[in-house]
Amino acid sequence: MTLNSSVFAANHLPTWCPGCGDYGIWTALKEALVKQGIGSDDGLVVYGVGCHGNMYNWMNIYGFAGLHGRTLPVAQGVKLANHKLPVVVVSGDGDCLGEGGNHFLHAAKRNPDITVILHDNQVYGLTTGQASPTAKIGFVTKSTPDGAVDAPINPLLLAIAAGATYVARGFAGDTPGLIKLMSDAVEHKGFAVVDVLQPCVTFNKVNTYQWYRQRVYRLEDEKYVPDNKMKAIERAMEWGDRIPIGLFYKEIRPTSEDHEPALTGDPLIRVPVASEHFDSVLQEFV
Amino acid sequence: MTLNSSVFAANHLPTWCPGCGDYGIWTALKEALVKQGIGSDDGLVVYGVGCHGNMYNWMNIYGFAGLHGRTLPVAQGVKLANHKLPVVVVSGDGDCLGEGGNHFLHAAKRNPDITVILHDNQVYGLTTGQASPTAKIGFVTKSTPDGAVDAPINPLLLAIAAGATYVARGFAGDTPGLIKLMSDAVEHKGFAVVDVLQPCVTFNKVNTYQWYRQRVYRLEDEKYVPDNKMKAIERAMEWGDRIPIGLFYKEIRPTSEDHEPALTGDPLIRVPVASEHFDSVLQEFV
Amino acid sequence: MRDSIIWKIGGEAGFGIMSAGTMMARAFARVGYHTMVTNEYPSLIRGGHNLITVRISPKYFESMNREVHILVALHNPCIELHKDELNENALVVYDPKDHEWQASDFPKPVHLLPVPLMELVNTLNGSPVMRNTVTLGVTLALVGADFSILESIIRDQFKKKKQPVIDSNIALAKSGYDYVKKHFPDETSMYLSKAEKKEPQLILNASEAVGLGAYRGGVKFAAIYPMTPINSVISFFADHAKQLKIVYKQPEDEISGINMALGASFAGVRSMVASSGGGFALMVEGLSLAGIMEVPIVINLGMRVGPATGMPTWTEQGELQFVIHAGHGEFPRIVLAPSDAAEAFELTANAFNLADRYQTPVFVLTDKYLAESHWCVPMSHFKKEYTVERGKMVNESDLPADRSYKRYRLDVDDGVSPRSIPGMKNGVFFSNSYEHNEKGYVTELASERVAMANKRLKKFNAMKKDVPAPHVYGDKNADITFVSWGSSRGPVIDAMEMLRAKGRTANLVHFTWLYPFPEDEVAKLLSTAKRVIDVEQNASGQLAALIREHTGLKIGEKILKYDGRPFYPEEIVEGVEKSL
Amino acid sequence: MRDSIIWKIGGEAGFGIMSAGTMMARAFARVGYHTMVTNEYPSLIRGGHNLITVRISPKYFESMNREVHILVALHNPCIELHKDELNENALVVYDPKDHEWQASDFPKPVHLLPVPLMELVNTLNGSPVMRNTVTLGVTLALVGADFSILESIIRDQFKKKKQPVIDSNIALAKSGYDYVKKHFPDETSMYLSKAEKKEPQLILNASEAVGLGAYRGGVKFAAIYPMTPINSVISFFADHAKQLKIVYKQPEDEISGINMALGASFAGVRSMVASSGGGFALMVEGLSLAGIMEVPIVINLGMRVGPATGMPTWTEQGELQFVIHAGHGEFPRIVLAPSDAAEAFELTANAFNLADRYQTPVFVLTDKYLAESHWCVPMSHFKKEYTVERGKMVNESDLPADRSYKRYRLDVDDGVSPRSIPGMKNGVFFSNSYEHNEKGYVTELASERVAMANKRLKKFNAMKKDVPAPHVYGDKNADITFVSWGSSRGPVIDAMEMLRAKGRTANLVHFTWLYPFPEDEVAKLLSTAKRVIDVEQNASGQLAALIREHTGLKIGEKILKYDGRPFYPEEIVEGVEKSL
Ligand SMILES: Cc1ncc(C[n+]2csc(CCOP(=O)(O)OP(=O)(O)O)c2C)c(N)n1
Ligand SMILES: Cc1ncc(C[n+]2csc(CCOP(=O)(O)OP(=O)(O)O)c2C)c(N)n1
Ligand code: SF4
Ligand code: SF4
Ligand SMILES: [Mg+2]
Ligand SMILES: [Mg+2]
Repeated sequence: MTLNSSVFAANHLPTWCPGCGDYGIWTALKEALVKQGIGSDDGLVVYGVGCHGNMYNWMNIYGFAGLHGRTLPVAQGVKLANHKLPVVVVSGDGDCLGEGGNHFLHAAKRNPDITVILHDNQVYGLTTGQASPTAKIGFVTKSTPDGAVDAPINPLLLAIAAGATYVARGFAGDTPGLIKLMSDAVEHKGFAVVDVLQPCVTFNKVNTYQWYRQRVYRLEDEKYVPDNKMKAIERAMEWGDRIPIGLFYKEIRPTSEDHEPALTGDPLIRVPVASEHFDSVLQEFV
Repeated sequence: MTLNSSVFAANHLPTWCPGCGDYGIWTALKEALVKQGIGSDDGLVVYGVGCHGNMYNWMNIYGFAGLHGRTLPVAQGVKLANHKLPVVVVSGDGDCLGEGGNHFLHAAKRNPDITVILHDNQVYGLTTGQASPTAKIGFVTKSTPDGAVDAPINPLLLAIAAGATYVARGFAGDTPGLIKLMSDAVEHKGFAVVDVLQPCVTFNKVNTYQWYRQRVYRLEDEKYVPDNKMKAIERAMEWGDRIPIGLFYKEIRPTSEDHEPALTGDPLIRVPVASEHFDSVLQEFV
Repeated sequence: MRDSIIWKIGGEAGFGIMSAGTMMARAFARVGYHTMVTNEYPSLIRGGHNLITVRISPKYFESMNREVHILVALHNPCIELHKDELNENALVVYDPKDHEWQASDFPKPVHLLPVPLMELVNTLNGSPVMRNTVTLGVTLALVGADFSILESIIRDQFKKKKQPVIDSNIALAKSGYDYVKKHFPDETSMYLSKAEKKEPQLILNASEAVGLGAYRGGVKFAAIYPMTPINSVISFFADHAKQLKIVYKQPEDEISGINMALGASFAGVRSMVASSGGGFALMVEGLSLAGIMEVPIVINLGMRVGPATGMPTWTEQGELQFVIHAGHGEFPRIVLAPSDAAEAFELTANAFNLADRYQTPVFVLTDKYLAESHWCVPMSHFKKEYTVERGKMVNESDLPADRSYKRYRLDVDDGVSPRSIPGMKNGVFFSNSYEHNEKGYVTELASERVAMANKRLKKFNAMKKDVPAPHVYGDKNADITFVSWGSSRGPVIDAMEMLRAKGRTANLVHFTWLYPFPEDEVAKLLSTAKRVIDVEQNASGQLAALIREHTGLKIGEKILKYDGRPFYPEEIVEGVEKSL
Repeated sequence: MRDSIIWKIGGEAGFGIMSAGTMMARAFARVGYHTMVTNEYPSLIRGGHNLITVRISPKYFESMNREVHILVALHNPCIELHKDELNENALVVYDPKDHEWQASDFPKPVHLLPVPLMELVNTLNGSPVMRNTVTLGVTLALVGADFSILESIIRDQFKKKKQPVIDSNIALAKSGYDYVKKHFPDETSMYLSKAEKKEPQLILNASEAVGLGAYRGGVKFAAIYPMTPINSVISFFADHAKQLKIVYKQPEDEISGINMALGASFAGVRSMVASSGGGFALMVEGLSLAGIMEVPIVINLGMRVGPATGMPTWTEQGELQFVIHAGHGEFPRIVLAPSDAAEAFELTANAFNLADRYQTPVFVLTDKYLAESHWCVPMSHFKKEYTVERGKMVNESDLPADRSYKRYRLDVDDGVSPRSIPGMKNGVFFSNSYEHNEKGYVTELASERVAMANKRLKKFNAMKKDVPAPHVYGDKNADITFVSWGSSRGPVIDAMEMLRAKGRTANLVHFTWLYPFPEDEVAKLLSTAKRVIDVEQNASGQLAALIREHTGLKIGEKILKYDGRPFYPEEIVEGVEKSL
């Protein structure tokens, strides 16, 4: 039986606003999982709390919808307990870079074999529209009625600076492109970040599909090769009339799990509880 | 009466290990404050929890020794309440980049007029020697008996990526250099980070004074001009036989306080409680 | 003519029904009615079913009840979900284009009032969201009110918009009004009795009341990370920051929030945070910091259904014991819980005085029901006298030139030592999370530790004089004594009325000051009560546990609700009868 | 010949006195003595005064007491600080190069034993830190023990070092031993009675015991951010990770720590966290998450003096009420508090079974006194039978192929539904921080919410059968009944012995299982007691409050200590006498 994305169908229908960029991301994620041969029983998605995270209600695959901002620690804990299980994180710009910013840094540093899909809509959607850490200067929201004033966080730059080994940007209006990036991210052994430009039709009237369509260009179209950190940083800083999408940076280095001496064989969940060393450990204290 | 650093003398004597790099940092900080005309009653130092933070016991100036990892939120709160008060943060690599990593990111993003002195010794000193976020790969500590495995955090790169507007590195063995960097940092209007290479003679037997002395070079000696982000990033990534110290990057942009409409005049602590707008606000709800 | 009308309007999120509810309440409040608005919505942005309930009466009341007189359905699920709740002969307003409802679809007789909402909107070139405006006009006609009261509200509501927007909204409302007058001229069954004009009334939710109370209390700094149900506190501050010279900061997380607020307070201004249970959980370490540093701070915690993310848009009173015991180590705190928006204003303003007086954290516990319902509060309530009392703040000029000032001096009866603030000449001290001596320097000497801990704990005693006895509503000698706290008051009071109608007497011992606990007064009040019933919106009876801890008295009967919906008075009456 | 010797060695940090203490304890334990080691040190890395106390006795004892028989001073402050505590005729060992102490410097008569420690070290080309080894030899001679017992310990202690290191240490120790034999041949006043050889004894602190208990309990994952006093748990895991196939992760902060541990547990392995109060404060939101998701987790909280950073290297029992009420919303949990390292081992292993049985968080509360003192525990204690019981875990093969498996099925009497783990065929579910239905999907329906909340709360009832009555030590009909919990047991038991010597009878109702609270048993036990005295290491009497909350009984007399030092039994005796 060949896998197809209908295995992920659940009872609930999406409650996102009509036109929300999350639909495109959701579709792409399902296709990317299928491409990687991951069905309902074969992988785990860890969801943040936000509009993005509501996805778990219409996604039939093992799921963990935990606390706002804490996807990455959960995902790392799972991965260390069962390093054979594919783990994808669905997070938002508020979830991952606001409440969860520290975990983002430190996950990148450790390089666990996890893929993060970052729904980047510049707002806190679920709490009805405050500025998120990626909100650009001047952006008017409920919490910034006179426009945002802080320098926005650049998720790609941050990911590269902190040590992520697969760093890409997609656009929710470009499902085929997203499928490719996500599928490659899942395939990549290491910490993969896919920042997705996600129009929020309700609370972000600036960065619309239209707005993005006029600006995005594909890195691959410019023969860009994603193997150089400095070049990647340079492209990551490009934002304005032209906004690059595609793969910015990729590197192979041992994952967090590779480093663990206890994980050389079976995943921990299959390692039986043993007491063979108990006597020798007790002896240390005599 | 001219100010001199003896005004900071307190009853307690330092309890740092003999030879600890914190002595040099402490000396330099006092001199830098004097250079900036800041005496005991004129400024505030916010301390993290760690060996570095113990400094508050031998430092006679307004002090706030709060929770582990939370210096920057405190400093920002103070600064918004009283934007005329000079505020310096004394923090550690564990305090500022481990427990407090998220605040570091977001402070840099906001650009409050605060100077952070980051005691970078690669260990958690006060808890007797576990790896800190800046610990280099292979570094043996209590928590990494087989050597650290994660990519170290690069405080300079992170500061630049997140938006800090004054980014420098000093060496605890070079007090004059440190004084200059710290004094300039305090003078700088914006978020200034001074990462200080700090030998920990007790728990870091690798990165000794000797080790650093053989490697550090001054950026200014190479006619480096700290006005370009990409160049700064390139230098920030240099670590090995040659380690640059000095000012990597400087930029002027409005501070967090500049942006606040309530802070155009007197600091908030001097703005009397007024109820002149009370009636009109009540009227909005009728 | 009716003395109370309950009107419900339901549709998808984004249909503008929230503002319809408050406009309705405001329109009637302006002409002397007492009103209240509650909302129910899932934790989704769009889709799902949103419901607004408005109660209007010429007489004062405290809560909603189970009656439904008029149901306005902007989509079919509204009727499907609520048809069983309708009063006999309730009016049902719907667009016949959505569905042709039949009397037989309803369990009880109802008056079906098909109104071509979409058609009326289209005729006037309005957009579909403007159907809510049409239904306001419809409703005004159905309750026999004058159209003019709606017109003035529309003008005010849209005053920042252009004139054509205002005109078109008025025209839409009028078309609904006229449609009823024309097609259902005899539909007078829900006409409201006339109300007497009263002083101006504010229509506001308890989060806005917290914002207003904070402003009254002289707040200068607030750091609040978004979270239901306190987002209106954020909007209040963000929208008024410039005008009121307040700094509102959106922190990166709640940990940063409380530490920023403590920094600002330490520096000398009144400051606060707000969150719900999950966000407050992240502030617990900071709470303990405020305790040892003796930094005043006001914490507004808006409770919602837990644990964890729980049901974020539904109400509960689940965090009483949590806030009383939150934080490592032992230190004083005060816990207040308003019963409605009026008290939310008053207690928040007072909280700032208490926080400064005792240099310690003060909680204002609200919940989703309080924080997102709109309450009707007379203007004069906000004009009551209030004085900002900063407690023991030193004057810079009084600081001894020999630099002998000690921030944490021990020889203070109430445990509160005079504070300097950074930047004051000769006022240097160390605000220290480590145990410290009078100057703030670290100490680990047994004697100094005990002395400083005792100084802090002395505040508990000092506070005793401020702790009010719980409020007793109703006849002291009643057969039934309810105990409740915070937002449960309204339904209990209305239930007492219903019980009286059934010939039973009841009173209520109600707590808005929960901690330190007024143990002596409570022991006295309850030990003579005949039948005590605890009424709380949680599963374990946390107030009852607190009462037992402090008085030894065990309350056997409890009426507990934890499905996320506020109590109906009828449920309390049933509870009383069931447990007989 | 003496039945108990208390030996103290003091100096600056970095003088190696910690290891001197454990070597001493181990040496004597190997030949049948009962031993105990406590430490006192400031929260500083160097400087300040560190003190190690070792008690050695051929008989079993439970705590230190106020006697000091031998004081070894590696610097002058040691004598200045402790000379008032010395027994009459205590031995004082010091280096005459540091100071020429005179008998008149001491309040009571003492035997001054100047030993040229530095000179002995220099003679053998040792380094100054090796003075501690010399003092071990000195002490052996002073208590009349055989040098060989020290020699074997030195060999084991340095076994990872090179032979010359071992030899030189032995030579140093021997030089101290010989010096005493030669210069003070008549100093036999502190000779210890002989002990009978017993089974092997482990010398370990309670954090190491937690680590061992966790290993026994099958732990596979631990995420622990460094914090006093649980750093030995980290070292235990870091040092044994490879050998024992455990993953220990140092998280970036405690929030990450608990979320990692919950992820690992959800994925299917036993997992734990450890911290002190401040770090645990940051885990409170995660605790609530574990509650609603029903994910098992073991939390070791090592209490220290609060609030905030407090006195991080000193002891307190200040977090009992905090852990019972921590977390927003209401959910079941279990709170255990071992009295010594032996119980720390046992309760930690049990905690994992309980966490799995009830799919809920289980606390193991230790404190600085437990976690950093070294206890002497017989080997057989660790060999008691223990079976890993994972509770209701489904077998992959039992999962229905029609995919009808429901992770949170409601029809379970004990509230515990069978768990699948991610990756199992046909076991899909959603671990949801939102309120959810049987499958784990979100729900906001009143009925589903109440059903799921009730299911979780049912566990409280189910747990009742596991809750042991508090342990009663001593005669049931005694005149005095102490109540205590956790680490206060030792001093109370030793105090009971002292009271007996004074003709008073006392018993102890001691709690190691604190929550859910064994209310019926306690009510029964205490209601017949003649005079009840609460003994706790905190300022408010938290156990007494808990007892009153659950039984209504008020304990009037309290002996509370909160200066950071563990109780001396004498203080309890004094407390009993004072409050007469
Ligand atoms: C600890 C905590 N703080 C705050 C919240 C409230 N909250 C829920 S979603 C959200 C923001 C979501 O923003 P983002 O991650 O960008 O997701 P989006 O809705 O935009 O997809 C917040 C602040 C929470 N659930 N928990
Ligand atoms: C919430 C919390 N977690 C842990 C600790 C324990 N702790 C105290 S200092 C410290 C690390 C200090 O490391 P660093 O900031 O690098 O300072 P250093 O000692 O190296 O100067 C830790 C983990 C604490 N005090 N609070
Ligand atoms: S609010 Fe924005 S992000 Fe949320 S569902 Fe609607 S469009 Fe999407
Ligand atoms: S442990 Fe290291 S950082 Fe701490 S005082 Fe000693 S040398 Fe300095
Ligand atoms: Mg977002
Ligand atoms: Mg450090």
